[in-house]
Amino acid sequence: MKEPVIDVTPAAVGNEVRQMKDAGWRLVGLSGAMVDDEQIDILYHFDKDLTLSHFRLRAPRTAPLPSISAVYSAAFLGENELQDLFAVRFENLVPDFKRTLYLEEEITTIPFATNVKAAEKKT
Amino acid sequence: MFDALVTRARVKSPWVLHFDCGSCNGCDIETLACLTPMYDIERFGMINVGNPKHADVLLVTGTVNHRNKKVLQALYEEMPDPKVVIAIGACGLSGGVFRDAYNVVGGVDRVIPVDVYVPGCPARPEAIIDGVVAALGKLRQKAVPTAAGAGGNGRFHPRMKATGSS
Amino acid sequence: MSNLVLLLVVLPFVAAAAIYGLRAAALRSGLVMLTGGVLAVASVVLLARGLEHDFTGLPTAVLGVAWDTLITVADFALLGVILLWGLRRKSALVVLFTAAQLVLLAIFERFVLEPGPAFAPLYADSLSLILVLIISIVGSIICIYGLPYMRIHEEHLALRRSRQPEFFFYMILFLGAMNGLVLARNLLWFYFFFEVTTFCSFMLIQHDRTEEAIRNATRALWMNSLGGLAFLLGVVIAYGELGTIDMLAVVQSGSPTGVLLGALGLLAVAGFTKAAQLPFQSWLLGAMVAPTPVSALLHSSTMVKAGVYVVLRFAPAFAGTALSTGLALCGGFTFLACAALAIGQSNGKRILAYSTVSNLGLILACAGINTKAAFTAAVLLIVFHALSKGLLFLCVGSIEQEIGSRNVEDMRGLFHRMPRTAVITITGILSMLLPPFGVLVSKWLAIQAAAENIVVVTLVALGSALTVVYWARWAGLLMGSRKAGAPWESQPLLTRGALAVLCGAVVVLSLLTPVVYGELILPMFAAMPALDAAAPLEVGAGGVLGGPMGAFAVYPVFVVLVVGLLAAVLFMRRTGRTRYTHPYLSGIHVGERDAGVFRGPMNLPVTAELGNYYLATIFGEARLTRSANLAAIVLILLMMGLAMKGGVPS
Amino acid sequence: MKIALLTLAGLVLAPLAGGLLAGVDRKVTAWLQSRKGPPIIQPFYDLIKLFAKEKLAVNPWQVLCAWVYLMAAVFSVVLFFNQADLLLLFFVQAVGAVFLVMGALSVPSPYSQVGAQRELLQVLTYEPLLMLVFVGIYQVTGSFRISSVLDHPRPLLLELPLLYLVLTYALTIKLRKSPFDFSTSHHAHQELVRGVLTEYSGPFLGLVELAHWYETVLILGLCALFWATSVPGMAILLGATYFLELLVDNTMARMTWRWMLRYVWTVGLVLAFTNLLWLHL
Amino acid sequence: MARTVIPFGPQHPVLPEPIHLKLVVEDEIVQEAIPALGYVHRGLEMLAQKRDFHQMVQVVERICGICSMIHSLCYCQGIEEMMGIEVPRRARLLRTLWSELHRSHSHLLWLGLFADSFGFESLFMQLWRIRERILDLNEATAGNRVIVSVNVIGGVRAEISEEQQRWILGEMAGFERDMNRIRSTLLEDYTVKSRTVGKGVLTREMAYELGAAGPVLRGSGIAQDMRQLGYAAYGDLDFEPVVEAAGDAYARCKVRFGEVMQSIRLVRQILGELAKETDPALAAKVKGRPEGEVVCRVEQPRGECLYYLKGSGKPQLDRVRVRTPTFANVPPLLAMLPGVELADVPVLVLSIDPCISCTER
Amino acid sequence: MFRMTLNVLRNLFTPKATRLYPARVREPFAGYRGQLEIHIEDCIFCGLCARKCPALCIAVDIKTGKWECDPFACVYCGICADHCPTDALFFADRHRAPAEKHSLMSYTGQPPKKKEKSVAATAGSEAPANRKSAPAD
Ligand code: SF4
Ligand code: SF4
Ligand code: SF4
Ligand code: SF4
Ligand code: SF4
Ligand code: SF4
Ligand code: SF4
Ligand code: SF4
Repeated sequence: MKEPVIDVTPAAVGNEVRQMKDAGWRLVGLSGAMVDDEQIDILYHFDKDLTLSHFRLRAPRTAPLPSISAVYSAAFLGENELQDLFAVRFENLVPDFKRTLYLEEEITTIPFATNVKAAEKKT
Repeated sequence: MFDALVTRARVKSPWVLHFDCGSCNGCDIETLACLTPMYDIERFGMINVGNPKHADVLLVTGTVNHRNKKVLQALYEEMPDPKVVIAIGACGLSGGVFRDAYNVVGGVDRVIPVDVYVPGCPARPEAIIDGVVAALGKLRQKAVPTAAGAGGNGRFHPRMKATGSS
Repeated sequence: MSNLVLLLVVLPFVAAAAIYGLRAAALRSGLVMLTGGVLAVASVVLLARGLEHDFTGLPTAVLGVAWDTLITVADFALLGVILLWGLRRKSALVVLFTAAQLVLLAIFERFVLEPGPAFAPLYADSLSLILVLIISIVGSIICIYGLPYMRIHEEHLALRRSRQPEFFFYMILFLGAMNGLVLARNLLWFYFFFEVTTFCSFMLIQHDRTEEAIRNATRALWMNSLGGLAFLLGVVIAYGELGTIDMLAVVQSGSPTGVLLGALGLLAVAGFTKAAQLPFQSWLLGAMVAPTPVSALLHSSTMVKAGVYVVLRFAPAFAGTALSTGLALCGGFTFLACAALAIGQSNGKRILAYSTVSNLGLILACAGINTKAAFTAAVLLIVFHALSKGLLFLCVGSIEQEIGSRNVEDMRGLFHRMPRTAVITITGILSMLLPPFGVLVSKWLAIQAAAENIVVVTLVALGSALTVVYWARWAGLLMGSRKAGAPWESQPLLTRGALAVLCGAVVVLSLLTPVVYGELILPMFAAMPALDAAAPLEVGAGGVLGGPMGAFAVYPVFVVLVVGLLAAVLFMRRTGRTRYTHPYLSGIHVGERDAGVFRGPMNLPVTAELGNYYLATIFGEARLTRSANLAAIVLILLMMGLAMKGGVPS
Repeated sequence: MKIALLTLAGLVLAPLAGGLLAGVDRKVTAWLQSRKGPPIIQPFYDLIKLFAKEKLAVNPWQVLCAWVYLMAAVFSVVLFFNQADLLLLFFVQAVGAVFLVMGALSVPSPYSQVGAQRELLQVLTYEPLLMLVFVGIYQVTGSFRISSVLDHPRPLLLELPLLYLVLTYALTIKLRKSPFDFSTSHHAHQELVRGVLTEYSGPFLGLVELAHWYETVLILGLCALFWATSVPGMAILLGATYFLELLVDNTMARMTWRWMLRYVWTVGLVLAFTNLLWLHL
Repeated sequence: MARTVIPFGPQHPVLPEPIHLKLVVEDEIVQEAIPALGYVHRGLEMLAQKRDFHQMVQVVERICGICSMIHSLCYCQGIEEMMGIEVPRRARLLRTLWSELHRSHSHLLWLGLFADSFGFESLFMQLWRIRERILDLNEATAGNRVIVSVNVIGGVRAEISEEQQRWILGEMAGFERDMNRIRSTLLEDYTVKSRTVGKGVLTREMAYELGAAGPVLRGSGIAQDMRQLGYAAYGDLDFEPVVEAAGDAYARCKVRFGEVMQSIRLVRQILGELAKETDPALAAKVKGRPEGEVVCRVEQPRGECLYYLKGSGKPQLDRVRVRTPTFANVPPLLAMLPGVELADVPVLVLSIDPCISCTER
Repeated sequence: MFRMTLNVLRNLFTPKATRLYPARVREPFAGYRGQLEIHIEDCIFCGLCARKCPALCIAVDIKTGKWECDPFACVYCGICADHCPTDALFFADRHRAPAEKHSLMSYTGQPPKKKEKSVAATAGSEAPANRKSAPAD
């Protein structure tokens, strides 16, 4: 990516994101991608006056992650989507659709984590 | 005589319910365009009623997915007989370009019986009009299921012989 | 004849005393039913004897004491008791108004009143007779309904010691007092009975002795004491002008002076308080804490009618004066304002209460219009309102005992639980708002009568439209579906009987409107030379009530609508082939057909709750009451002021 | 005999006229939108079709209410043709209005319930206005009877022009045209689906539709009273009024009932009052 | 006060797309609005792992049928950036032209639906009638009315002949006249204004904080338009973002109306540039396979659209992630619903120009 | 309101915009991708169309000479026709008619005998993806 990418840790992401917000950055969105069978990349895209900047949070998919919905309330949609598609879990996410944002019971696999059954669905 | 009148009225007054069953909007806007001055399907007595209880024709666009299939089913059941279903666009017909996506069940006919299929991506308004005309032929044929089917009842329905279309 | 009067007025007093002494429930019930039966029969017989009675043959004394003296003593005693209650409740207003009455009465009796020409203290014309019928028949039905009601009521409250003797004591006592009131010709007697009703009402409102009940009862007491004071003052001033306490003499005095108009105005104000007109409506609203039979009997079908009765009685005396116009405006305004306030209510009894005040306002407006047509409208409205409203209160009482709420929102789909009561309630509600029911005939007449006065007719027009809102939505939400063959609700026989009889009476009497008019109301005008000459209506062929301004085809409308309704019911019954389905819930309904549940966010089931609009920002009490009261006070002051300025014809 | 004939006329001609008018309405609306539009007799096809559909309902009360609505509408038209009392006629049509609302309320469907509440607010809006129109007629002719209107030598329009405007407000509300089409609209592009009519279907919707035709005729009849002295005058008045309705329908957005209450009550009452006052001058 | 709970959607006549809102109203004032999505979710981002990166062009194009061409444009630009492909200028100009045609037809469609949301049927009819002009242009130039499929990686598939260019210019004149005729109704009519002015106000701060995009953001006074990034040929064109300050439904409507007029001006500029462009090349050659990560943004009619693409040298991409404008505008919508009248709910829902199909993909 | 009145009145007095389809059919624009068709005799069964089709709706069997396409799944994008080396695939400018039943477009032709090998070889190798990216028409 041509824009700056800042690596953040799960412990620090809340703080860092808040600093971005205080510095006047707009949260454009969140993207998720599997790095390998365990690790997930969560990218936070920020914009200020048409320039982009990204955070990269790399963590095991199954570990609970902190939600930034308390900082940017609009992040709830993106985080819920990540929960649906990757079965990651965000803590203190409001509102938490509990993996029902898109998915019905009929989908028993985790869409983007191939070969993993959605055991933890229905939490 | 009476039968003929009723049949004629049915064919002349198809009220449609349009359900966007997860379409990309392409087919929807073309369906909606049918209502507008250029195509004006009200010429055929068609009204977009938006309420299954008033509808005779169900227009379905889009791919069926696991969530909306329940809605589709419910809407179909809430329509009074006789009714016809038109599936519109590659998505409604088969799932189209998304056929193998994980949340795609497939075409409309996976959930409810479809009378007419209108291909296209999106199906252009003329194609939809053709589809409606074909559906009216079906409607003309539809004898009311007196015994069979959940909702069948015949008090107001003159029994009709399936006289074949047009 | 005199025996009948004794039965109607004195029997209830005696029976009440007996009931107070009786602790055995069965005996008490028997006595209540017996009294009720006797009253009903006596009233009918009295009617059968003719339309005009001048009870000259009445014994003037009992046990050697003159009736007049007896009444005077009782009066002072009653005022004393009220004063004591006032002290006990620490209500300065009650004490003030009652003490004022005591003093005024004492001065009047001792120093002012001089023996004049003798006249029989009781008198009945068809107006009185109509009220006697309502009191004795509807009142008795309500008392009888009260028997099972109070049993259950006390079960709910888990009282250790039944307080029913006291309850029925006041209920029955009240019937006698009401009969006395509407039969009185001597204004002091009139006043005495007026005060008895005040007292009964007070005792019955505070019957449950909850904090709220006590507070509201005290409010009722001071407002009605104010009315009593106004009444007494009116009588005294009228006596000063005319030198008589003969009601008929006052009514027929002709071309009143300003002072006399002032007196009549005071009497009207007394009527306003009793009829809970703006700005006195709050006591009636508060009275709804009383057990429902009380609301039905005192606060809708009878006692509050005493207020309009007073005004109607004296109305011919001020026909054509500014007082009359003022009265019409006050009444019309109350009609409108309380109809608006009713829209803001979800508590069934409060809706009924506001509607009662509103309708009484319409009656008073008619009294103010003061033509024969208006009078007819007023009397018809008294009759039909008493029936319908009595019925509705009983319905709400029964519903409340079954579902534990008097909030109309909780009555949604009541047909499911209480099909019979629901149907009766719907009938009752419709009888308040649609043809062919009697209330509508009176409204029709009222509008015609008011048509000359743009302001009053506008008030009435707006008011009736508001009325439609709160009734229609209530009736509609009672409907619902029920499984075929499910059993009807069980109810105590007396409850069911009372509801059925009243409901039947509403329907039958509506059909008989032309008869009621021809036989009861028309003769009344003989005694009212002050009013316009022509008969307002003629009973034409086929039950058409026709006048110069229009015609209401009672029988045809009745036949078409009722037969039509029955036909519709038949059709409905024959909808066996109909497929019953879910309501439309955007395609995501789940569960039972009639449950109205849908699949909401997070796939959770959500009930599609339903709620009426109470439009608090437009019709809420908080929004309206203050300004409405202010406006009413201004109107009343204006009315009094105009009246005092002396018989300026409007 | 005369009564019987007039009654028959009301029974048969009114729905024909109403249906035809609905057809013309749709055609002209289409033209105003540069569309071809359905055939003029389209409403009859619709009605026949509706009656031939499966009977679908949520509960029997609905059915009852639809019947009573129709009956009241028919009866008020019959009363009109028999030159009855305007107030009586008004009350009878109110039966229909109330039952329509009750039918909608009997169903546990938020759409029809909200529609019913809005319908009530519409009733609340037009009822007093209609009543004042009748009062105006009374003040001019000295009676509430239609017959006396017909006997009146001059068109009422001359004396009650503002009240005629007030009547057109009521007409617009009753015809469910923009800006007052919020309790139910002719099609369903509305937040309430079809409001009070959402839960009616098939033959029961047909009943309501038919009743609506009768009502249209009734209220246009009321309009016609304002130029009752000449038949061409009547025709011109009705034609112009109806065209104006269509124009208004096509040049205005749907408003909300809060606006309606505020606007129609003030403007309507002021107009009515002015007209009544000037009668007295 | 009595609550009424309304299931608004998924099938609802004023919502052309299936989305559900659980609305709690009292006296028709919205107290609470909770959304439920998933009725259009197909899972098509996953298809990137089943189709090669060329085929994906057609798939992303069908994320949404309204600004379909702009989706594929963004995707193609992302891939081109990743693979270092230089797109011929003619292709860039043509892409821009079709983008603007899409913007016009999308905005017209929206203006019509917006009119219908407050029950102005004839205005809806009028606007959709005008819109057919653009669809004819699409069909004549690209072979389909709606989903034009002109983009391929490296350029475009279709050329616009000179004759066609002249015709487009003529159509633009007619289009402009039609728009001017409708302007006063749409922007000044009393009934329209009373249904839209002051409805669903989103302050500048709220809009920014909630991450609003496109006309919603610009309607709240923030001049941000991804076209300013200068992608395709926008860098060569002269335009300013259309901005309104009020932040209400009316302001959003005004922005979109302004953008239609802006599109007309842009199309004229592009046609002028096209006439000057001499290189006939329409597409560059594509060699190799995409590898690396890229984030690419374009301005769709509904606002900023962001693609995150990740490839690892296989014919299939590892990840295609689309963050669409409606996705960004849903939180602002939810913020403006409480407190409004029920009748305004469709107006406000429409005012963000929702495209659920791209929100859920 | 006044401006809208002018608008609707103009509509009333000018010809209606409605195209009277199906009574009158408009001349299609050149290049409209109405429906996919094949001159099966030109097909060399290279399978390129099947591999390029984003909807995966074409099946080509070089052994039996069968070319099949599912018109219900086809999204009319024209990619297959773009890539067809012999231009056997083309688009008719009339939209595909609605159907009451699902049916496949199924054609049998003569697979080239001699060239078979080289075809297979090239198909298997990395085909230049964008060889024919110029407009189809
Ligand atoms: S068929 Fe094509 S246009 Fe229609 S919904 Fe599917 S992808 Fe969209
Ligand atoms: S529910 Fe009724 S009966 Fe029971 S205590 Fe309350 S008022 Fe009395
Ligand atoms: S409801 Fe919608 S479709 Fe029907 S007339 Fe009104 S705007 Fe038109
Ligand atoms: S916002 Fe909607 S119209 Fe625009 S690209 Fe996304 S889906 Fe298509
Ligand atoms: S909101 Fe826009 S994109 Fe979505 S369905 Fe409506 S018109 Fe189509
Ligand atoms: S047109 Fe597109 S979808 Fe249809 S067969 Fe060809 S490549 Fe496949
Ligand atoms: S690409 Fe052309 S030649 Fe090759 S198989 Fe397909 S149709 Fe036949
Ligand atoms: S080289 Fe490729 S494209 Fe050419 S004929 Fe052979 S398979 Fe077809």
